Amino acid sequence: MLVEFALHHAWLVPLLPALAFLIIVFLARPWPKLSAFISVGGMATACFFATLAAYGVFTNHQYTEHPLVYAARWLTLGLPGMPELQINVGVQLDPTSAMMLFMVSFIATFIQLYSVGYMKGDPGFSVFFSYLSLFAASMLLLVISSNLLQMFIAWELVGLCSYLLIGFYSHKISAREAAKKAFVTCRVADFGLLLGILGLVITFGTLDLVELSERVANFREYTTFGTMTLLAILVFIGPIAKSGQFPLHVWLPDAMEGPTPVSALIHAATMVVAGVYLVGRMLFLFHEVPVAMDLVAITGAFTALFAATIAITQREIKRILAYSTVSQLGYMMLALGVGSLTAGMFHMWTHAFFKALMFLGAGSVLHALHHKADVWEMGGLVKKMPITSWTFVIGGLAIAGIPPFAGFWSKDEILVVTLNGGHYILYAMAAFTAFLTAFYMWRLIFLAFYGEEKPENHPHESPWTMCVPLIVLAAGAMTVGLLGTPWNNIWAEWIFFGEAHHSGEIAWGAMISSAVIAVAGIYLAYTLYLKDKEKVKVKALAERYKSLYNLSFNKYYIDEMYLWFNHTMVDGSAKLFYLFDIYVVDGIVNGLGGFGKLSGEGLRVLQTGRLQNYALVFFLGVLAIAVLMVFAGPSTASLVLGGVM
Amino acid sequence: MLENLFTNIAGLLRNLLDSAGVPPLWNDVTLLVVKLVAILVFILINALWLVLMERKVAGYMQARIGPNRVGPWGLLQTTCDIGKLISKEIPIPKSADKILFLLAPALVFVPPLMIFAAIPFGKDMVALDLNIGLFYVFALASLTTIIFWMGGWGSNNKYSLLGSMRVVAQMVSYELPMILSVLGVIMLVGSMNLTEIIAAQQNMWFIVTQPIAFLIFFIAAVAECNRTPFDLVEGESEIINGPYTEYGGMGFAMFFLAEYASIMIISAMATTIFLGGWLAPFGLTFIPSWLWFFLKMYVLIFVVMWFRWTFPRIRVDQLMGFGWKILVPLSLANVFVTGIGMYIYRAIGW
Amino acid sequence: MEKKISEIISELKEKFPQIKTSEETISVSTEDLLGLMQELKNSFGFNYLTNLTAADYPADAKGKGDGNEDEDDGEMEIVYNLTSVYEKLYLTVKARVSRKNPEIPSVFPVWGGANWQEREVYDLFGIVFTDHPNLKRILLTDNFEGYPLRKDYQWVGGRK
Amino acid sequence: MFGNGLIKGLRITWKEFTSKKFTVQYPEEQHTKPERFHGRFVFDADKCIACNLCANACPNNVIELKSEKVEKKKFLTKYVMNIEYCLFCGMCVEACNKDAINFSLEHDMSQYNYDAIPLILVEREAPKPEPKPEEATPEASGEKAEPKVKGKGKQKEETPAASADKSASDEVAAGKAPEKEGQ
Amino acid sequence: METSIYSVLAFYVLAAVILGSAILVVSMRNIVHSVLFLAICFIAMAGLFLILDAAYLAVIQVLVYAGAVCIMIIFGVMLIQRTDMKQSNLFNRQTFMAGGVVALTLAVSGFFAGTTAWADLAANTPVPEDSLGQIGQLLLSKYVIPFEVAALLLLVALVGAIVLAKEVKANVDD
Amino acid sequence: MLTISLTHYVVLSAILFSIGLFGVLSKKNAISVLICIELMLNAVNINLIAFSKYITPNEFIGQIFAIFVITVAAAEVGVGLAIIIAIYRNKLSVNLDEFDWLKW
Amino acid sequence: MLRTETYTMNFGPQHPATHGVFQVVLTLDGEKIVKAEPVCGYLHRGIEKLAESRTYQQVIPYTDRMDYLASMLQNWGYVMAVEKLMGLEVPERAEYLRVISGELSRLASHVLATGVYALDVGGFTGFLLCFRERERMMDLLEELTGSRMTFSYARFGGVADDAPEGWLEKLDKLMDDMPGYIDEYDGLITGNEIFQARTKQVGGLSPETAIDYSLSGPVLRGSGINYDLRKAKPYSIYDRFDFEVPVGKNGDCFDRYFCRVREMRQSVRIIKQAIEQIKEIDGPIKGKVPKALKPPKGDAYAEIESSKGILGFYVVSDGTNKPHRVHVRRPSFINLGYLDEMSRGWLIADLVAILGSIDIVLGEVDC
Repeated sequence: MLVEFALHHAWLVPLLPALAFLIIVFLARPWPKLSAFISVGGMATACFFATLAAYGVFTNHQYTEHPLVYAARWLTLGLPGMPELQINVGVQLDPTSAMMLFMVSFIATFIQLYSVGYMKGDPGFSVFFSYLSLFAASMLLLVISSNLLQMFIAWELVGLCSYLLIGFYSHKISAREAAKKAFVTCRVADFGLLLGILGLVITFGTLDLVELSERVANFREYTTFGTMTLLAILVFIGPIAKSGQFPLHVWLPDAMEGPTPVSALIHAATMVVAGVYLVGRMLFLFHEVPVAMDLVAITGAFTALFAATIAITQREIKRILAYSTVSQLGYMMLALGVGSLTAGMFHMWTHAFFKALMFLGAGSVLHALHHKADVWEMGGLVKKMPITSWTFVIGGLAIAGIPPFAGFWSKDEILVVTLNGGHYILYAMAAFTAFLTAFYMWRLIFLAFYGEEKPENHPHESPWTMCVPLIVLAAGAMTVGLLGTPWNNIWAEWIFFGEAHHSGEIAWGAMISSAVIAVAGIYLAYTLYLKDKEKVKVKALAERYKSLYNLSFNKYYIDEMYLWFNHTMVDGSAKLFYLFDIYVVDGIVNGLGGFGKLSGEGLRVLQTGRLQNYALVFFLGVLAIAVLMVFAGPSTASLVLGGVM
Repeated sequence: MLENLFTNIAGLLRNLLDSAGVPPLWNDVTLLVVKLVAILVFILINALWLVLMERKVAGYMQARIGPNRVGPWGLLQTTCDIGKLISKEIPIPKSADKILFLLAPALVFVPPLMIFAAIPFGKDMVALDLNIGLFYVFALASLTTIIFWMGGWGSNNKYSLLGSMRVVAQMVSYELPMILSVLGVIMLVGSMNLTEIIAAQQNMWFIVTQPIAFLIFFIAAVAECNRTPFDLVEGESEIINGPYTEYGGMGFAMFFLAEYASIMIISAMATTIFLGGWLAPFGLTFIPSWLWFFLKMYVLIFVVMWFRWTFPRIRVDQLMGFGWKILVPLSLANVFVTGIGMYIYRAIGW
Repeated sequence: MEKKISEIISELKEKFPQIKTSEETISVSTEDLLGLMQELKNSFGFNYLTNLTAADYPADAKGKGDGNEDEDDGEMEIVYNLTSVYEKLYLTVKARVSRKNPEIPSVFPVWGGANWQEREVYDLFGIVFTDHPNLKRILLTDNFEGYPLRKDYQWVGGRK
Repeated sequence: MFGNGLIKGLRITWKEFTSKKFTVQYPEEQHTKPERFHGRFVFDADKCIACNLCANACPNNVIELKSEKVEKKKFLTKYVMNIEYCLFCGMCVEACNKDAINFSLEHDMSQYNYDAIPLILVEREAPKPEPKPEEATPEASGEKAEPKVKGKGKQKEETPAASADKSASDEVAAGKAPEKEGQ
Repeated sequence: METSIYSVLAFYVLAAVILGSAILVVSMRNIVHSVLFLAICFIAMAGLFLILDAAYLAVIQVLVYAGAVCIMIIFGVMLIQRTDMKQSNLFNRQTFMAGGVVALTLAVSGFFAGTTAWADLAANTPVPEDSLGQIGQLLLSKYVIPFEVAALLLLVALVGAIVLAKEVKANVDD
Repeated sequence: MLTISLTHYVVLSAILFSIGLFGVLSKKNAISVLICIELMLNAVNINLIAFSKYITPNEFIGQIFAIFVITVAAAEVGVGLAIIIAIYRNKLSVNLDEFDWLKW
Repeated sequence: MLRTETYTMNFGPQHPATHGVFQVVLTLDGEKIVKAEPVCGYLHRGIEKLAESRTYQQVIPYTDRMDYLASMLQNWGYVMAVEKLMGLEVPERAEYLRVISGELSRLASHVLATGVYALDVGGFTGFLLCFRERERMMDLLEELTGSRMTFSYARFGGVADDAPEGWLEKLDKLMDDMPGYIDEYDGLITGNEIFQARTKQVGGLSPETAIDYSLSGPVLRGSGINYDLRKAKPYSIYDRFDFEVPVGKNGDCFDRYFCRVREMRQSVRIIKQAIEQIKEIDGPIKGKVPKALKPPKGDAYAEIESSKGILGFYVVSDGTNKPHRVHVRRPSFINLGYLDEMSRGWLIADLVAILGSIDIVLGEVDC
């Protein structure tokens, strides 16, 4: 009965964090502990409901075919000559959204718990929790949206929270800049998404996902293939920025200026995958347009490789993780682009666990080292911070793709579907990315946790509120992948697009090769960074390929390119418009003004400035109109009045 | 027998008039007038008695015994006081606004009288059973503000002016949480009829289901009738006596008695809305319903007095802050929580 | 650190050679007064002006002080009792003004506590404290005539 | 936290509400007054030798005393206290060597008329042929136990105090103290 | 529905009170007295609403107009108190002109009021008993957007009034 | 003349409106003008409710409209008074004759 | 630029919260105080002038009438000054009696101050309950001296009378009850949140200002200055008792008030010790005093810690039996001198709280 209740009241899940947000903002703000309690409590309750709802969905196969949708009428818009557009607010529960609902609320709960320890003593403690709650609320709203407009609202709310949380340390200039950057970048892309949504509305006349998917399937009744292509690409622009795809990925690494739990929650586990989720949700649209699919796949693959090459040279721990995130998001996009919702979502699912784990681990390290971020300055932390280190290592194994950790299965799934789809170049890129991933991630681990201890550091293990999430997530990173092993692919039975995957033959070759690639990457990292105590080889390599190294270290100068573009193009055109404005527009306006001024001088006498005088005349006018309307009839009156006007 | 004492009297009167051949409409009007007069007399006598009760309570709480000279246990004390006050001259300050100055004490009893007409004192004992009874009560209660203000302004005294400014500010800002707190009850009952509100408490008093609302209502009500700790209006150590500073004789007495009348009103209201009105608890129906009503009312009156003789007075900015920053959000939250609770209650359907 | 009162007095004697001293008491002229007081507060920690009052010594009165007696009208003496709150030292400073022209610099800039005390002395003795920010009558009404605590003040009225 | 102190206050008032009252119903029941109570003066004219010590000790000139000379001895003809000015400080009682003036426990001294305020203790004509006024015995000196001892001591010093000049009061005031050592 | 003599009587009495106090509101020389007559006018109007079977509006009228608006105006009067209170509410220079316009307005509107044939359905359709519930239903369904807009308006007015009337601390450069 | 028809109410409303209008046009005191505006709004309310009763007794349109009018009136008084107070602080006067800033 | 207008309001001389006949001319902006000008002198009786025409002995009753709430201490201060002038010795038993009666008087004064302060912030019950205890003390003092308020108890070189039979036991009983009573005040007044809200952070006074303005007593100690003459310069026999000096922290109204409450407990301690010790001492209650009280020419200044602060007597002798000049350093008067600055920017209600926390007695202010 409780499951039933949860299923039919899934809107409670976003509502509870939203309530927590309101309560904290309006009532509990002066009492940090109370705020944290409300926030975590709200989140935990939401997680409870989400778990129930997910349980409800995953025990009932009917929802895979027919999502559970219930909605309330919000607006009815009607324009003359067009069919009435009804906009609903509602909940759509199918396995995909149920999985997301569970994942987001679960991870958010633990990250909030983690934040209790991490943010202790911060002056903005309560505010931070209110933001986290608001974020969770909007993300969950996004997940359960049954409707594109609702989803877009949540999408923007999520962006707002991201902005608030990145800029949380608003006393730091870099944080403020990063927040602005994230906001602006996302806005640029959201414009595309908004256009796409509008286009969909105009074309198909509905915003409900279910209805839309039905109509899209028969899109030729409504529109042409060209339009569809355009729409698909427009819709894809939104996820490009939100999920940090090339070339709009630039905000994501900078977003690490926010507190670490934020990085973990937003920029690794939940918000950034919103784009992937959106693409997954809209896969029925992309599916109709092969060009768009290819675009998605290529963007994903390129982003994955591109980000991985940057990550190998970065020095800051969170930055490495950030580029790794970008890279993994590229993986997911790749999977979606080759048409496998299963693989994409599966990677998203596993990635959420191990990446959140790694970010939290990084946060724990930073917390212990008083925010010293450079991995070269760490070392040997495993002795002082065993829990953090070992959980981090688990995360590293998972992301590198060592069986049987979670990342292996999902990554393997992606590689397999890429290969099966016949995208060999993409496969090669993905495989190489996998190698790089293992390399840079273990580079990080070897540098930070092993090797010699640095005497100037005095690390210590973090409090229990920080350790418990780490352990739980580590357990997750070890096990959640088992849902989707090729032998018993429960995952694919539930989450798929089109036809359900049948766990048929096992692609042993791909599986073994990806494991080997991972091991190779780790071994390379081991030789370069752990065995070689003086790091001679590394330095020599960097010296030898200095230009390449610099290119990678400076992130291919993409930020600089954007800057240059802004400076030259935008400023130049602005100058041009300025001149036009000064001479042409102002000239006209001033000329008219001069005329007005002269005539005004003449009429000035009539103006007494006294309100009651005006009112008097005004009422005389009203009387005149009334008399006119009655005695001369309304049409004459309007004629006369029209003349006066 | 006792239970229907008053209804029987009313019925008797009606029959008497009927048999005398009075047309039914006039009959109604006569009865209404009789009821109203009875209420007026009741309020006045009760207010007199409450003054004595206040003095007794104060005395007892201060290790004294209070008035005990006039009549047995001092029962006639206030009567004598009123007699004295009536016989005194009402001094009118030279620069006072005479119309307002004299009108204010004359009008001050009108709103309480009209409010009491709508309160059910017992089973079938209500002079005016209004559909929007609760709202009617609040509407009339808000009128008192003007009257107090008239007195303060008319006195043309700076202390009075300050006092009347405080009256207006305080009453306006505490009316809001008071009404909002009752909203929860209205939601639960689905009606603003006081009789129905009482009937809805047959099983459980609303003080159980709406404890926060009761608290807010009671605090705001205490503030509404300017009692300690919210007696800034007449805070004698600050602004002497506020709006009544210049009043003497019967003018003062009217204000004084009106204060007790308003205490009675808020206690009666709280009883009706939250304490089950005339309903007998634990099935103790052998005590007549109207007696229950008065019992509950007097308990609340005693609590109000108890407050007065325990608490210091809060400051004017704290008063405003408390009203706007704590009570109003709290009452809004209460409405919200009540709504959610009702929804869940219905959704789960216990 | 801690100084005996006698040491302080001898130190003062070096700085202000004109002053007359006895045990715990210093007599000073009106010119030196402000300088001495500032010195006392700033260098010796006499941060607390306990008491400030005056006494009238007319020429014909018996209790005429031991000061100079060439003024035919006598003198008035202003007495300052100083305390060092932290070091628990006590010192009395006396200054004399002539009755004909009773003027003395105010010590209000040194101790805020002199404010009302000087007003009181002004009110009852008529001694003018120059540079006092608000030298008005304090106990008596503004239109009161005469200075009641002077010995030559004649009071009219009262019970027979 | 908020509310605790309020509830505690309510509890205390409730406690007072139910506990014993302190009120004394004045005219019916009265506090017992201490022996030393400074009430209305009582005067034993027989003891008085009209030495004027009391009048001089008085800070406020309350005592109005007249005497005539009869047979070498002073005879008290008038002893009026302008009680409206009296501070009830007890200086006169302390000054009296003969224990002639004393406080009583009578405290209600309000009068309806202004004229009635002065306390006329003695007002009489001086007798022409005066029989010798009897010396007060210690036993009859008053209702207090304490002054008995005082009276005895005072008799020794009686003679020097006979003159009525101002310095006498000082002497007596000072001289009274050692007597008490004997108690 | 039968209109009894009492309701006719009540109408005339209330109309007289309303008009009389309204005239006094305008003609009083002391603004405070004006406000008081305004309150009386409002209360009488509440009575009129009762005759018109609009009990809810009658109560609202008392609560909002007599209880809040009047008090707010009183507050305004108090905040700007002048010593010459007795001459605080005078007529201005265009009084006669205004009188002319008003007479004209009255003539025109009276003419229309008198000559229009109003559809009088009252005789056969009584007002439903549960008017309050129905108004509530309507407000939150059919008229929900105006309702919300009104709420917004009130909020904006609240904020605006606070901002406007807020005491401005003396600046340093003042 | 024993029934009260709609005309009665309309005429009453017209007279009340005219009184209010007269006040608005001819009073010096800004607050007084505000008061008179309230009178005019009330005149409108009488009309609305009378129409509601006499023409559409089952639909309550007039009553709902009146509710909105009351809301608007409350807001108007609040803002109006705030403006008057602000002006008063500037000019130390509420005399409308002295406010001729509406010209340039 | 928007502006507001100020107006003047006469707070007193007939006002319930001025504790007597005292006026503050307030300049107000709304309810906020812009300027508060104290006007005192309504009760001025010229005691200093009167003293010049009285003998030394006759001045004692006049000192009663200054701080009539703790007149025992006033007597004591004056007597001490004259004793210092004449170099008189005081017998031990008399010193103990002075300490006991003086502390009892201080207790009575503080009890009243506490109660009146409760009344000032609106709590009437606290006021009357405090009177209940004060009544018991007054009864005891009446038994000792014969008067309820104007005791005139001290004499040069001693006290007027010895303690009557059984008096010390009664006093001991009262002192046993006293902590319970004080707990009651703590519960009813001190702990009350409304009371704290009214007094905490109100009328703050920094230690520097407190010293600069010569404030004394609980007002000074409330600001955190540990300066109590009984400890700083132990007069009489105060060095024989074990007690503490309560000191506040923020110098706000609450601290000043709370200093008094804690001082009451200390007074109880002192009295209990004194009762213990006086039982051992049997001796005269008056020292050897010359019959003609003519102090030598010269002056003397003596100060004691009265309930309101430092009470100083400056006595000048010209060799006759009448003082040439008597000046009283009245703590209430000097403490009141800072009222204007202290109350600026607060509300009227705060002025009442501030005035109450200074604990003035108009008889002393106006002298």
